[in-house]
Amino acid sequence: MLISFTFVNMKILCFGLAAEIIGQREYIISDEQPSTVEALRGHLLEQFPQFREYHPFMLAVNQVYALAEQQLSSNDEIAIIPPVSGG
Amino acid sequence: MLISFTFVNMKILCFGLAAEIIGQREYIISDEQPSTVEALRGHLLEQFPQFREYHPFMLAVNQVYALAEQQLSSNDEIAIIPPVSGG
Amino acid sequence: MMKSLSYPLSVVDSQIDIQLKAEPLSVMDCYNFVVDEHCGGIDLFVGTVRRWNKGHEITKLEFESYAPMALSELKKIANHAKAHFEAKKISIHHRIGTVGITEIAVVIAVSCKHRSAAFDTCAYLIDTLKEKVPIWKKEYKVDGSYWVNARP
Amino acid sequence: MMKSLSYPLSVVDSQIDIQLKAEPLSVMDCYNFVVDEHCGGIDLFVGTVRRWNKGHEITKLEFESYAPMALSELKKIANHAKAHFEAKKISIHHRIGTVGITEIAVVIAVSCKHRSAAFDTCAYLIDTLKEKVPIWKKEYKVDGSYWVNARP
Repeated sequence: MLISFTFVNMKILCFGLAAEIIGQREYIISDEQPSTVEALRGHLLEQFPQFREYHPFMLAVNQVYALAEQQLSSNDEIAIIPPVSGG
Repeated sequence: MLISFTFVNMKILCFGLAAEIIGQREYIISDEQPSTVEALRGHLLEQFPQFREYHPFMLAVNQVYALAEQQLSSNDEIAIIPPVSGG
Repeated sequence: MMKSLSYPLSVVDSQIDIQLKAEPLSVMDCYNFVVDEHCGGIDLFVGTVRRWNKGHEITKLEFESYAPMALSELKKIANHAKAHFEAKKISIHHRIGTVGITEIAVVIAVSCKHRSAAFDTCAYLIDTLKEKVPIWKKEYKVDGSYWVNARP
Repeated sequence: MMKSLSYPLSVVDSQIDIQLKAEPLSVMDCYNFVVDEHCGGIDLFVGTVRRWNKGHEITKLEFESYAPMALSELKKIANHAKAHFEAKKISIHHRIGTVGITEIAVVIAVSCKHRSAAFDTCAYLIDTLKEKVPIWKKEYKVDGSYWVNARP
């Protein structure tokens, strides 16, 4: 018996300073995907200590600012929203 | 001996409601010319009681808002400035 | 009042542009005057003619001005605003004569280094214009009668 | 970011007109959208690119946006403003991509029955845009280096 197994990466869109810090416009997490917004923030702070300067930076899930306890799935459109500077 | 005597009328420019009330754009005072702004205001209130509704309406002398005690001469450019409504 | 047309109808220097105009006003003329590479914030106020005022339907307005005094009062107000609010450039154009519905009665443009000063200056200018500058309007109703607006 | 260009760049209905544009902005496009025969007061804010910022000479800005979220945040803000300040029509155009000195980064136009609501609405919209809408700028200095503006 063949078990088909599709692993879906979690993709994080990076803008502004987040793209500068991470060095790319899409950051991929394959293993140990964070299950909440707060966990993702912790992951980013650990991997990229420069985010500390902008902590607590915002995250958006499906194009809406996300709350810390919000659940994440790899189907969500997830984005890092560093301090904005439009206008 | 001939005495030459030139009598100079006092002209008052009328705008907005003042032109409506007085019925002309220039109001002339030949006799008993008021000597101060306050006296002119009194004269106008007496001749045209409708001004009471807008009292104390402003007067301008030489294109500047005038104070009550200011002296008038027939050389001055005198204007009635009823409540303004530009903009 | 044809007579006032014999007076000059504008006062313009490099930082202040004040005009009374018998022709339709241009928002962009005011914008282009104030835009400045030292300024990040421009606020414009545009006063347009509403069809309704206090329950009456209006067909047009007519503005008359005591032109030389209106220009000199506007100049004073603009100078005060420049000093008090740190505005860089100011343009004020006011229409005179007949103005139709949705047409522009007045445009005020202000450029400042930062935006909050631009808002404050522009609000000060229109508030003070409406209080002090010798310009008067007649409002024409649909039946052809008119009413001389006087706000004490 | 070419990718965001595959998203729609505008949200427009009869009373709200929100656009992200890669081409120069037009003040008059925003003005013409909001002018209304029920409104006597129109306020416009225009944000332009200053040559100097905090002592540095700037040669150009570059704006990037998270376009679909920027549009949806702007829509929310405009809807709130319409309800809260009794604004009639609102137009917000924001430039994306490269913008030169004195060019326009953003235009906000608001029409209201009376002028004070127009000022209040316009100030609210630009303040909230600068605080919440996912748009970011890079400032290029004369030596070609750039600085990602982040105002926490």
